[in-house]
Formats: sequence, structure tokens, C-alpha cells
Amino acid sequence: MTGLIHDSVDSLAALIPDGAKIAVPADYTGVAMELTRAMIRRGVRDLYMVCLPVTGLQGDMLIGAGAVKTNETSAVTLGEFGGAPRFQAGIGDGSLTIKDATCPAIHAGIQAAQKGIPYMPLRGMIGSDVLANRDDWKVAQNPFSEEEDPIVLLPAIKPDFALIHAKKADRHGNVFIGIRREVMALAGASRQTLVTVEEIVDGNLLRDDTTATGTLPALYVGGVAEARQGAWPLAFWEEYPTDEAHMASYVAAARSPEGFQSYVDQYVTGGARAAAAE
Amino acid sequence: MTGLIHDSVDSLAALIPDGAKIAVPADYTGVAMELTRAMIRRGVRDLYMVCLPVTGLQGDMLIGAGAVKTNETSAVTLGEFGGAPRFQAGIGDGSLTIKDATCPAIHAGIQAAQKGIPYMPLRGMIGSDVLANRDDWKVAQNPFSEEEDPIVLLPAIKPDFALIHAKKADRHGNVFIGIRREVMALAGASRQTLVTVEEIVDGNLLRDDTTATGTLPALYVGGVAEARQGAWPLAFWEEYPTDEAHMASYVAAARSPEGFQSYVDQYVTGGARAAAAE
Amino acid sequence: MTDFPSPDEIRTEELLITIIARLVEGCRLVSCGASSPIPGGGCLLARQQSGGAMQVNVLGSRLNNLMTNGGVELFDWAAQGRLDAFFLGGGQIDGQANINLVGVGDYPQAKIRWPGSFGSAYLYFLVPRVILFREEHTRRVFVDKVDFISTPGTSDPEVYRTGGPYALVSPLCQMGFDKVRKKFHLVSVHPGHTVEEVLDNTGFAIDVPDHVPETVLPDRATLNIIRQQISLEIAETYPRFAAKVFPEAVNAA
Amino acid sequence: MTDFPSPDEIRTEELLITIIARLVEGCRLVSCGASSPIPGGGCLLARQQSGGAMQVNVLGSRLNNLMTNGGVELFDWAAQGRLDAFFLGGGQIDGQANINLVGVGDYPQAKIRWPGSFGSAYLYFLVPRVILFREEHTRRVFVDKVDFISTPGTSDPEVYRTGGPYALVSPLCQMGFDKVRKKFHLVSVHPGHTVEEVLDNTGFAIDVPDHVPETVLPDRATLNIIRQQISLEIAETYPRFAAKVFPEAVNAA
Repeated sequence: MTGLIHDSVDSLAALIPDGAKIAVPADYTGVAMELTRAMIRRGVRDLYMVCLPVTGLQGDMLIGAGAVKTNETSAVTLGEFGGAPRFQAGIGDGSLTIKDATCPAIHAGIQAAQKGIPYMPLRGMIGSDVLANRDDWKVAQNPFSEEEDPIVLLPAIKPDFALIHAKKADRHGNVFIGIRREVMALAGASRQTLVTVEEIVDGNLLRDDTTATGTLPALYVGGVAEARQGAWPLAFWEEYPTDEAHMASYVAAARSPEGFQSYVDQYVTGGARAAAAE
Repeated sequence: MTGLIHDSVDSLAALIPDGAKIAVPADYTGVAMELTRAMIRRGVRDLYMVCLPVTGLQGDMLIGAGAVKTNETSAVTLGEFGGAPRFQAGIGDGSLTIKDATCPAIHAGIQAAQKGIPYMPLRGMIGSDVLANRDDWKVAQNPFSEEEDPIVLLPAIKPDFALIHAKKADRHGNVFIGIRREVMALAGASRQTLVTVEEIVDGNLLRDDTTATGTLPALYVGGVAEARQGAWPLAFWEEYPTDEAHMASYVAAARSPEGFQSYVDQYVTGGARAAAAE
Repeated sequence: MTDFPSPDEIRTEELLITIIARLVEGCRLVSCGASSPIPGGGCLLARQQSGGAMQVNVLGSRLNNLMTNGGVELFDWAAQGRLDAFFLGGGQIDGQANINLVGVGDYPQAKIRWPGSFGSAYLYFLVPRVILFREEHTRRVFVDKVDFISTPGTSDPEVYRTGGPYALVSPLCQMGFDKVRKKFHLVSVHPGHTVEEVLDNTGFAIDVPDHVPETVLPDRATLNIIRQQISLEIAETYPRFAAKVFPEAVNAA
Repeated sequence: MTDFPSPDEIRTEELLITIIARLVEGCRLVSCGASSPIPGGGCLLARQQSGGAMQVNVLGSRLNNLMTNGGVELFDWAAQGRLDAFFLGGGQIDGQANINLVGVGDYPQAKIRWPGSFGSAYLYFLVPRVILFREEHTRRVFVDKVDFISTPGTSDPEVYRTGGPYALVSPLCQMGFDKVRKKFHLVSVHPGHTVEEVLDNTGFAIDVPDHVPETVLPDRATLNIIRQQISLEIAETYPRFAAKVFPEAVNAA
């Protein structure tokens, strides 16, 4: 495999056209925050953002920057730092179309795409307003039951791009994801996976017995760029913790559109990110 | 977790009652051959044997010993050693009920059980005699298509026991399966997983970062017993190769019921196994 | 004879951990969700008391993580029937045990928007003992009717449902839920609180028996386990919670 | 000018590897199945010639394994549209490209029982270039009508099908398949063999053009790559095949 390694995260962000369907993971999986900033710099618009199964700062910033038209998610939250202010504002003024889901339903839609099947049945949800507000979901009789047995059918979710941050990749484009197995489903479901990594390493991760089990093969990968501290200010695996002071300052700034814009000016389009991440 | 570690493979085999639905993996996953011999020693009967997705010597021996009533599989073969003689004989005299499948259909049935859903749709199969002979499979319209779009629906496969051989387990019952990820699906689908291992080790495999990714947590496990060379005469991972001379002698013996019985007398109920495995 | 400390020796968090441990007793596998230090502590206490028979998955923990198949594995456990207990909160919980994690006002343009339903619309159906837990017991939380049903408390008989509300635990009381009558009932009131206080702060009707017992406190042995052992186990995942509630243990460690 | 060796310098296996490499040219991802040294060799040769653009998964190989998600991953690739080529054999293959991997005689109590259908009933529907490959070209294998359809050569238009028969390769010839006419046609006959020999040994009717070309041999550069490099790559998974077909390379290594 050649040509998967990009020189910059901005070059990776340039692969994502306006209107793309992107999939992003929960914070524990590894969030490509540097790529998120590059997407905002490039001014991407009209994204359909699927969260597997929830999002936080990444989603809030993309929403705040006006990059997201529709958000399919089970939750948007900054966790102990509180509600996601730009998400809440987007809901409140109707500028964001929300498709509320429940975590396993998004997993099932992604797994359906991974398996190349048009839909997957799933238990639960019947009688909830989550289901009542999803006209793209169906309820049907379980064909293997002789009793009345309704079950929800969830259409496959097929993102154009999955966006993740991981620990390392080799020059072939194989990516070490360790125990974050949801990346396999996300990558299988998506047309291609764009990856930032803490480090690009020599060798072949698939040929090393200690890494192969936790490696996403390059055949799923559309591009890789090195981004040290690339999940900042979020925590990344066991590698580094959340930058709590920065998160608090984000929440304070993002309460207003103007505050959010000045945060972007400072940390996304301006030069303050590198300094803050040190 | 306490009490998952058994002193002997025969004690593990005693957990499997007559009539149980067992699931066994393909040779590359790790086949519990010592446990298979213990099951034949105990004289287990009327098993429903599901193969994920195929079997070889293990299935042929269980069939030859009269332990299997029904076999759901995509193939039974001894690979380069030829056809599986007791399987062929069981088919020929009608004593074995065969449910022919195709590999991904068994994977899908097992994954449906892993996800706790009653069935999973899957592409392919339409127009095949595999499908035509499976009255437990259904074909239905894809409810998400406005065109005519038939798709096969496969019921969940819920084994009572999955039987595997693995490299090591800790005393808590966590089992190292490495890159053999199909074990996760098999274990999730099955009521419990019975495991033989080359070695029982100290410590906790889930807490060691280098092993956690490839570890089946004890919560799926019904029992573990140490069985060094427990896949013999089959190859096991990169650990040891097929005992080719022994396989050839099995194939020669198993051509007739008498030859099979004398093989069993020698290597299963007799004491020759230990010597041969050296 | 069991040695009980006096109520004023016991922190509310310690009492809640004790109650939760009782509620998950006998389970084989329990898990708590994100941002759940008290449920996590209750599960870890129950595991300690089970003598190893119970397995506990703490989301976000490295030492008490039992998931090696990605974020979906918790949900698969539930559908497989392996997960015996889980915890749900809610911006609103109503008298029929419906839960709202989405918002207040008309959907989707809610006046107040919360994060979203997470796994509630699934786990509530499939986990036999779902314990409703909130640290705020007010009429704002416990409402007559939720504005949005993230997940319903009960289902019609044709709906596949092996799980549902098992108990409600708050800083004031413990309630049970009758699935046939679709109604909560008061099980016990915590020391220092009264039935009237519960009723005043609950926006839905509940059944109150003639005699409402006081919640049994942890005995001294249990309290010692919480303070000396469970505190540190919680601290791995929730350092700030542990430092606040168990400063002695955290500082000594 | 390209340097071609004479036919008698080339082993049948080397010719077949060359043909297969041509048939998978331009693919992004190809895989061969179990017990497939010649398809495996063809894929590895094609990868070498692609300059790194093609990825090859060899089942059973450690060095050329691209699967890290269990045995199901190959099938998931196919359904995802990532897998461009695969290989199928068959105890019987008929003139409509139906494949029988199950047995001869009435089902299920077959007179002759083969192992079973493996993944054929799925991959044949979803892999654009399925190459039918048998080392035996006889009327026993290439029959008018199979006794059991493990997987059908064609499907009705309403059936979701992105894949199917792309070519048939045997030691005698290469055929193509017309999905509309549901019929094989002769593409080329290997040096040393004739159209008559093909027809005599084929139990189904095939279209034969007026002029049937001779199969183009590998040029000397390609042959050197096969003998010096591909031979050793195959040997990792198929040592006995490699030792038999490429004794010089294997002994030298």
C-alpha cells in the first residue's frame, strides 16, 4: 500500500467534502480532535454526523462551527463539564436536525453496514419516543415467532468517512487500535476511515504478533496523518488525561456564539493550539 | 471468580449432557481435541453439533463415535488428508442428520445469538439448494426497499456449549484467544464456553495490557482445564503443526467402522494418546 | 451482635452505596454506566460481599473492565441475558417509571435539552434489575408525566421485555415498583427523613404502606469495607468523587 | 522486445498462476480460500505486478493475513464491496456456472458426499470476479447439470447480486461466462492442448469462436518472478506444494 500517509492533518481534512456522512466515536475510543480543528479550518459544511454512540467536544465544536446539518446520536455531552452548549443552542434554534437514537441502535446500524446487510433487528425501544420520532426505523413482526412479537428494524448506517485518533500506524496504513474494537465495526461500515495517530512507526503492525490482534488493517483506511496529542484537550486511552482547565474554559466560552467564535479564532484558526497542548 | 478451573479434561466433559447443542470451531481457531476424546470416553449421545463454520477431525470422530444426532455445518473435511470418512458414512447410511449451511450463514446465526436478536438477514443463498433444504431459514422482502428485494433471514443459533482450545487461561477463568476473534461471537452466542488450554497461568489476563485485547472474559466461561498439546493431532495456532503421520493413520483406520473402533480403543479409551502426542 | 454506627456517623453516599449493594445481591454480572460513582461503589461492595460469585464491570475503569469486544459488548450482554443489573438516572422520571433523558418542552426544539437517551431505550427492556438512581429528589425530577419518553417503565404484554424498573433510590428513600399496577411504593425512608418529606418532593403518586420502615444502615463492618477498600476501588475511576467523599482513605493511599 | 520462453520450459502450475494473475489485475483486494496454492500464487504475482496497489489475503498465511476480526471478516469484506476477486472450485460445475460442493446422487443421502458448500453460496453473489478453478478438466467435473446447487451461476433480476462467475481456468483452457446467455465461451486454449480436447472433456455446451487463440505464456521476466519470489511466498502457506513445483527455489532458500 502506498500513499496513505499524509504530511498534515489539514491534508487529511481536505478529503472530506461538504455534505459527507461522517462517523465519530465516543471519547473513550479516541477522538480525532486535531482533525476536527482542521475540518473547521477548511470550513466543511452540511455534514451528516453519526456518533458511535455518543459525542462530546468534537460534536459540539463541529455543530458550533456550522459544519453539521444533521446529527444522529444517542447523546451529546461534555460529561463532568456539563451539557454541550453549541449542541443545545443548535437544538434550541432549530438550526441542527437531531436524530435521537439509543446507543445499541447505532451500534446495530453500524454493524449492519459492516455486514453488508440492509438492516438489523434489535430488541427494546418499543413504546419510547426515541422510536416514535424515527421515521427511518420500522417495527415488524418477528418472522420466527408464532406469537405476536414486534421488533424494531434498524437500517444500515453507511458513513462515507469514519474519523478516529489512534496510538500508532505503520507506513502501510495499518492502525493500532488496541482494545477499542468498535473501530473495527466503524471502519467496516464506512467507505473509508481517516486516522490521526500519535506516531507513525516503522515495520508492519499486522506481522507483529503482539500488535496484530489490535490492528485495523490498511484496507479500510483512506488516509493517516501524524498528530501528536491529537485528541487534545480530550483524554486519550491511557496515554494522557483530559486537559480539565481547557475544557472548563471551552464550556465558559461556548455559552455564546461570540464566545465560541473567539475560542475558534484562538485555538482552531489561530496559533494558540500548539502552545496550549504543550 | 472461583471454581472455573477443573482438574481434568474428563471433568470438563462431564458438564456436557446428552442432547446438548454444542458449537465447535474450525481448525484454525483451536480445536479441543483432548476434550473431544473425553466426550467420547464419557459416551455422550444425541448432540446437535454446530460448526463455526466447518469441522474436520473433531466432527468426524464425534460422528464416528455415535455422539452426534444432527450436524449443522458448512463443510466437514480433513483437508489435505481427504474426505471425512465417518461423516461420509453417516450421511450414506442416514444415521446422521445433516443441515448443510454456508459459512457466513453460520457466522450470522451465531452473531444473531451474540446480539440477542431472533434472526439476522443475510445476502446471497437465494436459488441454492442449501437454502432449498433449510426449512428453518426464511426468505422475506427487505422492508427498507421499495423494489422487489428478497433476502434470507437466518434464525439465531444458541448453543448450550462452545468448545475451544486456547493458549492459556488465568485462574479467574479468563482465556487468551489472541487474534481468533470468532471465539468472542461463539462465546457470546453460547450459554457457556468450555475451554482447554495449553497452560494455566498466574495473574489476570484482563489487567495486562498486552493480553487484554485478545482475552475472552471469564463471564462467558463455564469451565477450563489444562490440556497440553490439547489440539493434537491437529495443528494449534503457531504453537505446533499437524501430526501428519497420525492424521494419515486416522484416515486409513476410519474408512471402516471396525477400523474407527480400533482407533478409538487405542487413542481415546486406551493409553496410546499420551505416548503418541510426545 | 451486629454493631451499627449511629446515623450521623454515616455519609449519605455511604448509605446509598450500601442500599445499592443490597439491591444487586445475588447477581452474577452487574455493570454501572458512565458518571456513576455511587452505583459503581455499590456494585464493588456487593462483589466484595459475594465472595467472588459476582462480576462487576465499571465503565471507564481499567481494573474493573470486563469488556474486550468494543462498546457494544455491554448491550450484547444484556440481550444475551448475562447482565443482571444496571442503573439509570433521568432528567425526569415519572410515576409509571418512564424516563426522560432528552429534554423539557416540545420535541425536538426542547426548552431545556439534556444529552440524550444513551442506552436507556434498550437496557431498560433487557436488564432484570434496573435500579433508578438520582441524587436529586425533587418534584422537578420526579414528575407526574415525563415530557419525552426516552424509555418506558412498562410495556404491553406482546413486547419482548425481560427487564425493567426494580427499585428507585434517592437521598431520601428507597422505592419499589409494581409492574402490574404501574406504580411506585415506598420501601423505606432514610434516617433523618420522613414520609412527608418524600411525598412533598415527589411529583407522582406513590403507594405508602401503613408502616414505612427506616432504611437499615450499614453495619460497622460494612462501613469499614466501604471506607477502607471500596473507596480506593472507586478512586481509580472517580478520583474527584473519592477525594471528596473519602478524603481519609484517598490521602492515606 | 519481450522474451518468451518456449512452452516446454513452463510448468502447468506456472501457466495457471500467470493466468490467474492476469484475471485479478486491477483489483484492490483479493483473497484466495483454503487449499488454494495456485490461486494464492496468482494473487501474489498480481500484487507484485501492481506495484503495491493490490492487497492480497491468503487464508492460512501468517505473512499475508489481512484479517483481524475473526473468520467472518472475509465475508464481511465481500458484502461491503471491498473484495474484488475470489476463487471457487467444485466437485461439479455445470454449463450455467452452477457449482456443487456437496455430493453426487440424491440429497441428503448422497452416493458420493463431498465436504460441503463452504462460503460459496454467499461469495458467488457478492464478489465481482469469481474465478472458477479446477485442476481436473473432465466430464466428471464439468457436467451438464449439477446434482446439487451449492450456489447458482446466475440469479433472477430481483435477487441482490453484485458478483458471479468471471472466468473458468483449467489445465486445458480459459473460459469466460456470459451472464445474459448463461453460457461459457472458450477464451483461449493452453499450448499443447486443442479445442477438440477441451470439448471432449467438457460435459456442457460452450460457445467456441471461429478463432480460438492460444493462451499467452508468461514472459521470461514474469517466469523469473514466479520461480524466484512467488515460489517462496507460496511456500510459507503451502510448503509441500512449493517443494513439489519449485524444488530449486525451496531448496535454495
